[in-house]
Amino acid sequence: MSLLDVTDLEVSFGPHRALRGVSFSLDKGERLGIVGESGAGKSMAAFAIINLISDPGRITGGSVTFDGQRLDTMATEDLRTIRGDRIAMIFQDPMMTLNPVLTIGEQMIETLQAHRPMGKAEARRIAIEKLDLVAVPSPAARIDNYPHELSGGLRQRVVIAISLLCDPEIIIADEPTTALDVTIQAEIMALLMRLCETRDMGLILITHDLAVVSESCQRLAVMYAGKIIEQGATDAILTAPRHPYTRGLIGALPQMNSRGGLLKQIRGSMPGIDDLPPGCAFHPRCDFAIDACRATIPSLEPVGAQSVACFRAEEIG
Amino acid sequence: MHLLAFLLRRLVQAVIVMLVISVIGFSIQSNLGDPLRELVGQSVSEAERQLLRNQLGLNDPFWTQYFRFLGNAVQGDLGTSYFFKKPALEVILDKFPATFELVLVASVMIVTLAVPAGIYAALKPESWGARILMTTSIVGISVPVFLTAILLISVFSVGLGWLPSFGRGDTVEMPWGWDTGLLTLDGWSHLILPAISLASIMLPLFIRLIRAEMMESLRTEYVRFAWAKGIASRRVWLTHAFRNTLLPVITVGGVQIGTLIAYTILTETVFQWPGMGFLFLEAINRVDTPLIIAYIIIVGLIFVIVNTIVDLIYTLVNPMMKLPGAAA
Amino acid sequence: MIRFSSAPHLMRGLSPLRAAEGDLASGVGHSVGSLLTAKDIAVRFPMPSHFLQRHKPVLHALRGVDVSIQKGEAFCVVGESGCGKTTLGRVIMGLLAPSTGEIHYDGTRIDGLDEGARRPFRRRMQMIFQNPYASLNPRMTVRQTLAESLRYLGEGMSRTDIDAKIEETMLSVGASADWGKRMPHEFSGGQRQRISIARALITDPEFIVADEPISALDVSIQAQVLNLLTKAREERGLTYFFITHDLSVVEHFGDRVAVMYLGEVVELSPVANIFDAPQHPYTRLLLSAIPRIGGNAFKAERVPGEIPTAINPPKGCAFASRCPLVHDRCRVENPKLKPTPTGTLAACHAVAS
Amino acid sequence: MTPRAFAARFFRDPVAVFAGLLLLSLIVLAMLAPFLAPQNPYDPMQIDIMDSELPPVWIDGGEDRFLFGTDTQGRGILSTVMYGMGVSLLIGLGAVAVQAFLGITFGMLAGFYGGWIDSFLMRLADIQLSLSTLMVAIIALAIFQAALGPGAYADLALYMLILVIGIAEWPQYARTVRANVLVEKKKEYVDAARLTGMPSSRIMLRHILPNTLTPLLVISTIQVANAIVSEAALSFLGLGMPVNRPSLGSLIRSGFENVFSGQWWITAIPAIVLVILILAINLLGDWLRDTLNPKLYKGR
Repeated sequence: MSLLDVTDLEVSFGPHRALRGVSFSLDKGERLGIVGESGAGKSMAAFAIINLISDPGRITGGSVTFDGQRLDTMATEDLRTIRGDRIAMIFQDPMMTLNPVLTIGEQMIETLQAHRPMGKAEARRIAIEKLDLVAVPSPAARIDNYPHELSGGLRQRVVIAISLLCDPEIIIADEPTTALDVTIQAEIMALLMRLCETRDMGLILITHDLAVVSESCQRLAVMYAGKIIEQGATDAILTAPRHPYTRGLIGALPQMNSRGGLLKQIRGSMPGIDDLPPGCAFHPRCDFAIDACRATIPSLEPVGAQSVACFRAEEIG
Repeated sequence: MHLLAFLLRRLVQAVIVMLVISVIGFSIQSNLGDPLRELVGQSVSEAERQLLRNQLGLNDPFWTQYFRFLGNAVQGDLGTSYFFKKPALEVILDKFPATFELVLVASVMIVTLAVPAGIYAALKPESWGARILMTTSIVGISVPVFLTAILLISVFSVGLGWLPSFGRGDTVEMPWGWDTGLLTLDGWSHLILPAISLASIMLPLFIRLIRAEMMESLRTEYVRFAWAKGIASRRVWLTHAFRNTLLPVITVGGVQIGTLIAYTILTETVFQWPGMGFLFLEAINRVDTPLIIAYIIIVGLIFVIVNTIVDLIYTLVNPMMKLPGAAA
Repeated sequence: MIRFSSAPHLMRGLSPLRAAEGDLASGVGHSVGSLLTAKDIAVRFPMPSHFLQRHKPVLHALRGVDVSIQKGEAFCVVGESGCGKTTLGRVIMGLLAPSTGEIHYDGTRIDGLDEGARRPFRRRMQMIFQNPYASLNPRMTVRQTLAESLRYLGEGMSRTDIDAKIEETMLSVGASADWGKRMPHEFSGGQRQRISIARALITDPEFIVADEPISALDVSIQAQVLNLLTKAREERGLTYFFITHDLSVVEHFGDRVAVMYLGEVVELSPVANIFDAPQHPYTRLLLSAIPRIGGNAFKAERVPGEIPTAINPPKGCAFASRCPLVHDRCRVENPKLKPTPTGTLAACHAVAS
Repeated sequence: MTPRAFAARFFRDPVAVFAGLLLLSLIVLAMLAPFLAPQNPYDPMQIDIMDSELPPVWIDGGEDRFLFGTDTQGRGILSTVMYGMGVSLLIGLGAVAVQAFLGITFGMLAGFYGGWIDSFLMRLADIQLSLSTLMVAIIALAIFQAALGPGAYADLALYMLILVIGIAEWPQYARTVRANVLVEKKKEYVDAARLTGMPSSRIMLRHILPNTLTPLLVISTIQVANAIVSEAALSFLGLGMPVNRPSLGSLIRSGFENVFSGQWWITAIPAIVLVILILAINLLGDWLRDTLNPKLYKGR
């Protein structure tokens, strides 16, 4: 039994399923990267954990169990004691994440007061302490700034500080560096890594960048069209991917190709949730597709060191 | 932005607007009606008229006459009402309390009803209450002010006989010659129908505006982040979502105050409410030029003051336009 | 490093006329083979201000950029948001007039040309944009979009000529013929980018400014589009001015690279050199920050540096506030691009020549 | 959205279909009034003072000839309302045409060229908006009426109303057009068009204008309703259409005194028709806004 267990999770928008049975788990202090292209459902999986899917999406199947409690069926009032306290989130764009009309202090203090009985002064002291922890310069002054008065990198540090306020057991980070420049990305990721390691925090990192996961997470799940198609230890998958899509993704990276020539590419593009092909959703783009792939959806099965949802995983490895 | 720069710019702008209005006012004066006729009647010979015109400066160049007009206006002299035979400014200002109280009560009604109704309709868009609110509000927007007024009169005054249909009722004299109807029961019974009809068109407008802005703000990332932080619903709705709807609502509200004052002319006409609007319409029918001009200038001044206040509030509420002092 | 004999700073002080004459007369001037030269380009935008402000804020998007692009090369410009790389591309294409400086194309000065005189250059120089969702007019069919370029730049092509050219170009970017009558919203991002490339190629240009053409696309689509650009280059002998923030794309695609920081070129070098021996501290920072499979970009703690803004930028070196090698001189004197031991150019006081 | 998808959504929404049918039938009734109305109420040969103040047919004393009764001069309310609705619609559409022409022109100029043209036009729009349409219109018409005298004014009232309401409301269009032009002109397809060397006038008309049309459709619908309301209010104040060619507003005004003496229908019938007309347009406007979800200008 892990700290967090997601089993066969399904999220639907009307008749269409954005998540088609997703399972993964996270142990205490473990870091899991969920990788996929836009529309693969990776953000949906992250938000479904704390049951925060925007309308009209609904969890229509499966379960989310955190520390023995079912989060998917939990009442909103009870969920509130988990969100921001034991499971914290970091969003993609720090400019949009922080409320423009509230100071950073107000947005931090309200979080503390929502979960701990404490006065404003004490909350403020803790908030400054956390800002200092994420290396925000002169935190005692910065705490009274409005978000627009900070640079993008500092804003994301503030968001991380907010997520740390109640010392959560898991941080879910939804593309935390996509909106940032590469030097700032390295700063933010280095900070996150250090925090997770020193505080034994679990991390679920949602990203489209395999290299970012390679540098930060022990385990990796690759998503395609609402399903996890390969899952396992990051190094194992990146050195010997078994699903043709994972292979394609890694192979398409410029660093994996010789200079100046053509990159290995995957043809076509990922189908939308409203026009999924029958069978394996990847088969129209797959060089290995056989008749079975066109008829039956392969399930995630252990193959070697990882789990793969492909009928030909054994041969491909 | 720098507060001083902001105020100075507003001041310059206000002066320009007032100058434009004064030019309009003066053009009306020099083209409408014949001041001589008002002064001496028809029986005076042409030679005497010319003499009088010269004495009054009516043959001077346009700009000379304008600056004389402007000089007088700045000193509060907007001419003498032909009908009341009193200074026009005095006549207008006598009626100011009635209009002010009508607008005040209507505005209070609008704010106290529109904010909770708008928030409710945004939070529970699928509920029956919200559907009824939205349906009534579109009907409300589609009924012109004067029809609401007529309807209220025919139901509550003519039909049921509960409330008076015209006038202001008993008033109480306050310091500085301010007559208030807010201190007597009779005053309130006269005020209630005009105030409802004045509020009737703005109320649905604001409910819909607040609802739309609130729904937009509920969809933002920062509201989602607030949920993810585990903040209580009340605080997410009011502090995170509603506070961000204030800026557009203040902006639109500022513009709508102008419309509200324009609608007083309609409301006051139907209810024969003794305010500035009713007086203005009478002045138009009597071609009482000094009174028309006085009204235009006073109303222009009110607009300028209200807009400056609205802009100032906007600047203070919006942290993006913060004044110097905090670290940048 | 023969190419670097064209180091643009050597051209300073020459009037554009004399420089051009020199090229023509000697035939072996430092601009041999250089297709496009940008000299000392600065772009400044006045920012909104109020009348009480004593120091009017000015945004310095470009602060004296010299680059010269050789015929047939893939010249990359790399840098983070706000460094001025897109502005430079727009200046080169004549979408934006530089505040100071000159642009020369194939020996002719082209900045400040009127539309009529610029038209021949418009045909030879084309552009591919970043955002596939904004770069196609949502109310025009693909055919209308493609035909428009030919109508204005095609010098009296007949309808059948235009149709044939459209079909030929669409095939060359891997688009099928029935795309022509469809509207942009019917296509995915990758497909739109193909159409965008077709629009750029349809006038048979020799020079293309590609402004982050793949950064809005998914990984698997990025490879498709990058391959398309590589093929087009091979088949048509194109010269690219390739703007990107992704050094790994530069490594794969580029011949030479200019690293930009806050409106200036801080390092100019062949691609291989920049990865093997980066000279400027900013280039080193950039390289160390790129995540790689099996890399360790996130291992070391990184302290946030003060990032200066392009509005009234500092007097000295713009990178001084983040630089590990900073010394007093950097804060007062802005370093110029100068040759480094590896033969490349870098703008840094700390890099010994 | 394609026209077909648009139509499909329209026919799936019962409120929209209802409002559309209602509006269509009212417009047809107004346009064909000379052929369909039981009498021409402004032809002295067709009215009889003896018929005056008859109640509607469903009330005792009503006559079959006059479905909705008659006014104080013996004119059938049904006929006056059909003719009056035509006048109201004419002014509403005319005023919106003037607004749209001025607003789109100024909005495009302000958005495309920016600089002092933009600052000047937008400050003007701000001031004019804050003074409110009705106030501007009342003052302007009051002055014209006083200057021309009631007789001469009556002849020109139709054009005056169209012009005054049209000019007073141009900022609504201008601000939305400008806001959208500012968004569109930054998009890369405009840069791509510039790279073909086409003249900027063509870029404005061929590329930018078509992409700002969606919000204009929504605004235009709501503005027609607003213009009709403004006209009715002005006529009600006696500053609008004269009694010999009344709009719905003038009809309501002329029957207003009779509310107190019991002949409610003289005011109530045109009032109900006015409300239904405006409601139908507003419902359609709402539906359009929800369906097309355009970027409308709001705030600053």
